[in-house]
Amino acid sequence: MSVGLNHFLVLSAVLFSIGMYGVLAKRNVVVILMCVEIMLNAVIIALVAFSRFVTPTLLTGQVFAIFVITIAAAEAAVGLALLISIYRNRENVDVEEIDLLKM
Amino acid sequence: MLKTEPYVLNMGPQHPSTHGVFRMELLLDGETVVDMRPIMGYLHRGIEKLSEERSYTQCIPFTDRMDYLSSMTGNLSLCLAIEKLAGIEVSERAKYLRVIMAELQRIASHLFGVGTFIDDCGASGTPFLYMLREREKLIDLFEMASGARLTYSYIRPGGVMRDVPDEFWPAVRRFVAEMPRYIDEYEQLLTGNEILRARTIGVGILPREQAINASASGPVLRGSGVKWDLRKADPYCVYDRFDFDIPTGKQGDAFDRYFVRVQEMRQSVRILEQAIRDIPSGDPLPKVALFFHPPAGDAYGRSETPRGELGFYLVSDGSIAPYRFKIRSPSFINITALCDMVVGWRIADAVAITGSIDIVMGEVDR
Amino acid sequence: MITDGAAFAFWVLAVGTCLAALSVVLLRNIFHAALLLVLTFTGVAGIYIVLSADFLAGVQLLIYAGAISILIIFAVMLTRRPVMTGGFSRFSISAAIVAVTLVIALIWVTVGLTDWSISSESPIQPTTAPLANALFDRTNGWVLPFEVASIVLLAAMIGAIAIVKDK
Amino acid sequence: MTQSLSGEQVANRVREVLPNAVVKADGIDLYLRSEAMLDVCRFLKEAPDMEMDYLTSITGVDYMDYLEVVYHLTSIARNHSVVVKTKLYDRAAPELPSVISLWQGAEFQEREVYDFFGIIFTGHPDLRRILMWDGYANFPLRKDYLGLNYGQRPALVE
Amino acid sequence: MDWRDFYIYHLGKVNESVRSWLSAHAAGWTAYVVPAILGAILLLVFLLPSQLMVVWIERRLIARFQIRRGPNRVGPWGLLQSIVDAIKLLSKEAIMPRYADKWPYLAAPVVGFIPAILVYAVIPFGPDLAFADLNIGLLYLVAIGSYSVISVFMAGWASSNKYALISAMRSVAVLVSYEIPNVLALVGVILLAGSLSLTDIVRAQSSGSFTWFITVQPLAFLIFFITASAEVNRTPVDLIEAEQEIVAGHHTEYSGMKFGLFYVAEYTSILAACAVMSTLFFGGWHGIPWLERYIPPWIWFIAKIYIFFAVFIWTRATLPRLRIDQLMAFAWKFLIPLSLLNILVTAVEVLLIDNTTLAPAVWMTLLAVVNYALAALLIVAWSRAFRMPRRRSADIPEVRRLGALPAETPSY
Repeated sequence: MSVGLNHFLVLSAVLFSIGMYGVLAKRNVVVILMCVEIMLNAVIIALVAFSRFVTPTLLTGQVFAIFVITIAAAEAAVGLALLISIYRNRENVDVEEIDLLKM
Repeated sequence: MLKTEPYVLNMGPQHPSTHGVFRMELLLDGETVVDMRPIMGYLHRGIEKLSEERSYTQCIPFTDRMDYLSSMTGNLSLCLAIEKLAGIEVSERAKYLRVIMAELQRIASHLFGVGTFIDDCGASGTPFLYMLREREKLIDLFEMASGARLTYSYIRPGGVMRDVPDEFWPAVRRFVAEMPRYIDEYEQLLTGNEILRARTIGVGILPREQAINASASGPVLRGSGVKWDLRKADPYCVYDRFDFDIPTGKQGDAFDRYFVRVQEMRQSVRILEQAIRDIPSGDPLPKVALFFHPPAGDAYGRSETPRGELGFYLVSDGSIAPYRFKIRSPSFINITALCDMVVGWRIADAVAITGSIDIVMGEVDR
Repeated sequence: MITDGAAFAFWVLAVGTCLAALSVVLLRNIFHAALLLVLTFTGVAGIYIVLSADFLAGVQLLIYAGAISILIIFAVMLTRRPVMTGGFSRFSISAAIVAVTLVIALIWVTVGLTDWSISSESPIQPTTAPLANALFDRTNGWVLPFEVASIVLLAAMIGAIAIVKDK
Repeated sequence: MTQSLSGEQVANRVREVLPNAVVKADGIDLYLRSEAMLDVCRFLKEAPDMEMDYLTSITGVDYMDYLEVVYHLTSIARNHSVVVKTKLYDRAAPELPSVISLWQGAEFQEREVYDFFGIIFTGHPDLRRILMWDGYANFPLRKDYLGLNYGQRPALVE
Repeated sequence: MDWRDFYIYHLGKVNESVRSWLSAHAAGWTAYVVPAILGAILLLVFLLPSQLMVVWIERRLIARFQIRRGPNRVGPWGLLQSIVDAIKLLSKEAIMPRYADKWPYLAAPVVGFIPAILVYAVIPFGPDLAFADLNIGLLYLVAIGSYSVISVFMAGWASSNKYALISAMRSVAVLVSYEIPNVLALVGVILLAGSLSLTDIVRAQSSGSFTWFITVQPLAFLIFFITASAEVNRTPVDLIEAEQEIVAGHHTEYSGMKFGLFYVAEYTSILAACAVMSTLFFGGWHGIPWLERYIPPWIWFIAKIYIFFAVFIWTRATLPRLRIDQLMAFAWKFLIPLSLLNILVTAVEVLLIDNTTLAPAVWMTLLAVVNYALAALLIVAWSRAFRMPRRRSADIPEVRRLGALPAETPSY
């Protein structure tokens, strides 16, 4: 069975939804951050798949993927810093309990 | 930084670097030691109680097994106490032999102490084994004199067990001639080593006032800059006839304690040179019977062992056995201030500082 | 399009990655979740290789598996005691419905509705030098965005330190 | 050479400040009342002609009729020493003020004396067993340890 | 198939011949599978005996340093000692702590071992003797290397032992810090070689204009050596398993072959680090010119690996260990600035080379002199400015003494 663009798009959609479900359903901020990373990965898979199948000689998708990875790294750093700061102030990282605007 | 939760780490009784069965309960905040509690007694054999059932001479083997790295000085301390209690005179040659043995033992013990200290700083055995090379020669010398390699029981009340054999003298002369070169070698390897300096300078400071207040003795006290050595302050045997210096440290950190030990080895070589040169002929054997009855009363005899002031407080009721046999052991008292030295440092420093105090658990637990 | 061996690799990697990602979401022990996240990232790197994006696969391993997951494991460790159980919130049922709807919609739109113009050209391989040329080309490169991205990264690092630093 | 101060010599100095502290003094030892122990030690440590800054050792002795605690004090600054003793007659609950506020070195030594003789040093912050294990019921260096007669000998005659 | 290719000197050509023969005479897939298996066998022929040899060499050599004899009873010169040890490890009881986190605990040795082996995939033992000559070879090396942190972390966390946990925390902190100067030190080499492929890098070191990169990248080599020792746990910086402090670190609770796997993985990655160093800085499979004709390239390469291994043993035998905060300060305040400066200088040099008309030999000499002088100057200047932290850590709020510990002492 040959594998084409559609296979990768389905994989990307499934991974994205798994991440989405985690973001919506989990209570722990650390797990939510992990799920966001899964969603970003799903997006990059789609980008690279388009690059591979639609514009194989241009590499634009891969260039974009590099930017996405950069932003993902920045997001992880800032997100985890926020998380630790919240944990320091409230000793808790449960989203249902840190939804207050005041610390 | 982060709101961290301190946790208890049990270092010991079985741990690669606690020098025997010593246990440190460390309260840690991350890697920083917040509190420390030394726990000992795992090697407690009740020597003080056992000695009450034995004659004075029979007590001497106990001192071998207390500080098993410096049996000679342990023997010497007890014999000084017994001689003080019973008023026994010692011949000149025996006094010189005692000095020679004590100084050889000091070198052997410091070699071992410095070696294990460097090992605790993370050097994987090389300096340690270099030092064991020289200690081996010393042990051979002791074997010539006493027949044993670790538990000598050589020094007896009133003299020594027997005179040293003739082949002892060339061997000890050769050792004394060679030793300064070996000490230079250690210093080359260690004293200037940037990693060792970074690990030990300023680490585990025991200030001068606290060192005195906490009854520290030996290189720990002298490392803190106190010029107090019983060989000078309260000379026994014939130490007042020799010319030697008391090395002291500057600020009382782990490096100073290391450095004092190295310098003491040099001074011991100096003493040995003079003692070997001056030793009179004569009979070093004890003039007292194996069992004797000291008059009722008490006496405190002490000497400067490699670890500090080892004292024996003996109470006699006139019988052949001591009524009370108290050991003032330097290792035990030196760790009084260990907690203050360790708190605020990291785990690695706690190990290095404990190593720099150079405790022997046989003596701590007795 | 894609050779037999690569197709086989795709199926193994795709199933493995999805299972690992599902476990990340469903497991309650977040330390295990973090470890499986590393597996997910590694699987995605494999997918990139199937897509003949080898430089990107290396970057994926280095950045995601090597750096981001370590950061996350570090966060797990630092906040460990109260959070070892990663429970579900009260929206978990509705979240499941949203997720299932989303996956159906996405597949329907991307696979069912859209007709992608698949190019028949074979992809560039190796990609390292062409990627560099594409990024830093003088006329139609991405030098400015690249510099902006590095500034964003720097700002994020400084910001992270500023947030965590003790006041 | 460390000069051993005679008991009388020190007793005279102590009597100037604390008249009731001294029980007895001879050429070597100085016997003190147990309650006055801390005050005398403070005097010995702080008096400019004494300066006993170094606590060499604390020893417990069981003389059957009473328990005795012996303090060997040394002055590193002046290089002299003195032996201070005190007797405790209450074998059930012997009490003595702790000198840990003067010398940190007393910490382990007092714990050791407590461990072996059951002498309670009031004011010691952490008076626990040190060489014997926690929860051990006996005081092993007492002469009536475990109630055995083995090795027991008549007390010394004063 | 030309049978002259099977001459030992051109071992690398074996695979190529087999592949071409198979693609001509057999089914298409065999041309991929058979050379792969052949390559794997060759790799194992190097790795498995090396494992045993390396342990033996380390023990014998460190015994020499320590004026001992080392293992000398089992077999001639104690050569069979490692085999006996391996049998002993295999027959040991497999103990698992009761409160261990089971799956991470069991998986950790495997997770540690696989990347250690995977690194060898890209290392060229000779011309055409790389298992897979990836064009992203260096990136792959660095990426695979970061998996060892995960293994250490899994082991440390899962064995529910405080020493192991401290080791896990240290491993994350140390390896993440040392990864940065490690990668930055490689950049200089990449700039000079103009490629990420290890084979290309080795070829660049023989192409006339450049000799071995150690001549122009002394600073990068020093930094790489230090960081590599940190990553593979060698003594001055082996805080992850500092035995004097935290017993055995992450593998305190491992016994039998699970411990053996950690041990093997450690030595495999040490050898890998040696191989990378000789590839990047010491000309890979190239040998001394006038001897190169007689000795096959892969022997040169393996010899270089063992020489570097001996250097690792040498440092282990000589130096005490740094403290964790000193180690981190060393990485962040010393190694990273220096490696950044090295990249700057190298980049400028590469630009100048591209626009020069001078003879390559002249340029090379010039560069070597400039770089060595610069390296010496930078190291001296930086070590003057930078002092190892020696003070008590200031951030403890108050000395909580006597009573901060729980009152009752549990008796064991």
